[in-house]
Amino acid sequence: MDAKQIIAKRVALELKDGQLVNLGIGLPTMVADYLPEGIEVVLQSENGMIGMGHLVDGEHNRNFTNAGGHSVSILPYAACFDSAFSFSLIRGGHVDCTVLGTLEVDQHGNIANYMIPGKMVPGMGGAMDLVTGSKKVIVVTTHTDKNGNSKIIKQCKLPLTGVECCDLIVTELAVMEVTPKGLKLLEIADNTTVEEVIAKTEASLILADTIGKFSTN
Amino acid sequence: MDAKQIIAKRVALELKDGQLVNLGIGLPTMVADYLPEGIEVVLQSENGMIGMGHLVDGEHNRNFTNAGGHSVSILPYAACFDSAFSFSLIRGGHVDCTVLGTLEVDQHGNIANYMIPGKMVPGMGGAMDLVTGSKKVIVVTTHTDKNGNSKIIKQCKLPLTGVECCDLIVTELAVMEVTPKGLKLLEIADNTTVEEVIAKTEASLILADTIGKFSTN
Amino acid sequence: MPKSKLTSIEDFKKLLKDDMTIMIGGFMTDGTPEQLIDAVLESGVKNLTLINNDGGYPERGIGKLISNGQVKTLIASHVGLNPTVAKLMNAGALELILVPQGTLAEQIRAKGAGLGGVLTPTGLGTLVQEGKQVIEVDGKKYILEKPMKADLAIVEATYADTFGNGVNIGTTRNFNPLMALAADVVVMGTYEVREPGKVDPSSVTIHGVLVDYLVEIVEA
Amino acid sequence: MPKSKLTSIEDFKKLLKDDMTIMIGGFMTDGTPEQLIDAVLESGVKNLTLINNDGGYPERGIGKLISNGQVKTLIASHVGLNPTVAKLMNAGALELILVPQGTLAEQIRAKGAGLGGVLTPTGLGTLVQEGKQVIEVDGKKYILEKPMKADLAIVEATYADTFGNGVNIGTTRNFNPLMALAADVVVMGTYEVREPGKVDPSSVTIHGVLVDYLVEIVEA
Repeated sequence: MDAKQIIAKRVALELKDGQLVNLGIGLPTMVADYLPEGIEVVLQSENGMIGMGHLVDGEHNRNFTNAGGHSVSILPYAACFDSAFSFSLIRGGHVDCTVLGTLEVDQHGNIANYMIPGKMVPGMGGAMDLVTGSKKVIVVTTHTDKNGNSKIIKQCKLPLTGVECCDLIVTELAVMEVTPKGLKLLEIADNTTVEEVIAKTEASLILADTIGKFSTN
Repeated sequence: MDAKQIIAKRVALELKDGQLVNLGIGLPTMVADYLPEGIEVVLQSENGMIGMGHLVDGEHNRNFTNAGGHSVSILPYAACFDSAFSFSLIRGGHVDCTVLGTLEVDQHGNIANYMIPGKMVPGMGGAMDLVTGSKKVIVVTTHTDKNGNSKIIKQCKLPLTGVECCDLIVTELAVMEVTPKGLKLLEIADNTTVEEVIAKTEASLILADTIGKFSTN
Repeated sequence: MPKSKLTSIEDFKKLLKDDMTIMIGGFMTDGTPEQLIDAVLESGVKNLTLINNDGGYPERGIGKLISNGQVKTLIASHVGLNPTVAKLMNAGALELILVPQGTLAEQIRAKGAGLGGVLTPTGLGTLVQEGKQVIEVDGKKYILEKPMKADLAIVEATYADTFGNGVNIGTTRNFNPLMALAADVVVMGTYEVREPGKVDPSSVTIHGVLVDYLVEIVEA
Repeated sequence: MPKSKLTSIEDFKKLLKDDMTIMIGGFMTDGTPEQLIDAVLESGVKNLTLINNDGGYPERGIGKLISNGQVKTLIASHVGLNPTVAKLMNAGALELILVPQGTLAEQIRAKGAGLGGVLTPTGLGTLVQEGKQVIEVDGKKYILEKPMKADLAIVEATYADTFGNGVNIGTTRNFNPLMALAADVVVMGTYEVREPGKVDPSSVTIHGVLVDYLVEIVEA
């Protein structure tokens, strides 16, 4: 599997049967494809739907779309609502878990993923509400960028999407929990070593008593 | 006509075609029966309906009721909603006019109609929101109580429902506008005199340049 | 497919405890699931704090629980049609907290929506303002009204699927959708249970994702 | 029976003026009445402030108005799928005000509901907090977000009666019902006009009492 697939598969293990989950655009959406047998989650799409199914190919059906504007199928228990209700669910703590990508994430659980001043300003969309209101916030990212620099840093430099809001960081190399004392390394991929993970991580890592391994295939 | 009918008929003249109107329980509800030919208003019921029709006799239909819990008919353009939306309409200034009864009303436009400490505490229901948010607040009352005491007083003594919120007071004897300078007598009933109205009014009255007459039959 | 939330009235009773704060949907009992009120009555739990638009009638809706002495505190906007409330209040046997109807709706919604409160002009200069922060925004004053929550919400849908997606016909909607957002546990009574797929997704008024238990009831 | 609100596209254009603030429903153009956007385009009005969830696409939805240079300020939560926004911003030809999506919804709703503002935890400690009051309630901090209003709202319903009671199917609802509450004048585009009585009162998502003009449109 490639890095994205490894991450999606590992994140899928965090989700529990029946949970209400919001998956961001891109890699997070892939998580739904790796849910273990017997685990079904309820997907929320912040544009106004619960019970979202899969992307629909072919002709655009404007009546049922995801937050990226693509047509999706709906499940039998689906229900739709307006944006105020959608974010009542999100801000009000009714979403059990959100998975989102990021530009930066640091050892305090800060996330920055909505703008690079002077370069790129896509906007926060629903992300600021999601990281504020979801019971569990999982950030997914490759462990390093194209130039080999760590994506898991000591302190975010870009404008923040959320302050100390991230609970868990999952990369293709490691699973790290944000704790009051710092970033705790819980698991590493089965094709790496603790030493390699530490070397590729700018943030300080606290080692869990037992560090587990997760599958890369 | 009796006092209530006289009042209801006069209030009906204040309503304009197409307005969204909320009529309180009791006398205010009667206003709908006296709308002049060609004038149709849209009735809101704060329990969650627009396009309310008339009271329905016979078997209770719990699906369509008014704020008093009685079954009502619905008009073809009716629509229903929850209490948060209902009061968004009310507080948000979407209701053109509300007509409500009162225990006390004074020359400053203060209204007290939801409790008598130690005696009676029915509660404000939607009245506090209605007097705050409606574009026009019309208070209806008999001019005097059973003992002949004026109901139009200088200063409310009971706990207030709303502060300086009343725009117009209609009794079986007079139509009075609340102005920044005080209570202005605009019209009197065709069976009374300005002197009688002044004598029966505790509040100070400013006389309009021309005082009109309204019908009592 | 998520598991069916269909539950028996007997199992619903097991959720009830003394001293609970319970939100109950309905407006003058229309939209109140009468059979679930009966179950609370039978359970005998006491010292309850009830949140409802009104006080119902002495023999109908939440009024039955008040008449039966199970209620310590009632939070409502209007109790004029239930003389038992006044009687118990005057006897010191019931605490009544009056809240303007629109404010009650916003406070419940605020809890459900994760807001710290809302600023409303309603009640300025009245007893309602007492003990509350007044905040000025652009030269206008508003009362800061805080979120209102409950341990349990008892709501009604005219019909619903087994996931808990409910539809309220007409004026039975009132506080039901708001209360479903604001309580730790939500129980919905409904007159018709349908399979998922048999409720129009665009017409749902109470969302299944908020509902923990569904009870099939009959009209009283 | 209240008068029909049915209006022609030409009459709709007469409502448009330079410098207007316009709320436009839709989410990535789903739920945006494309034909009414075209009418704004044809009218040539300029210096507009637009409020929308996003920036649409360069050739679809409100993006067309941005591409055509008619927009001075855009208030939105996300513009990542319209590169023209970034281009115009960097050239100093467009002001962009980013608002978290849930906050945008609440601000519009707050205006429509007559609230002086809402307290939200969203955006605390970020750029979003800048210049705003922070209010503490029971030991927790919240940003006071003020109501947001507009001169005109352009909304969409899948079908509607001539009184303006509209129903949104599926995810076309999004900001449409909220914007209809918050603008001085509300114009609704719909794909199917029905007689009153032919829309289920319990399924209405945009309420006719808020709608000033109804325009029959076709899918783009």
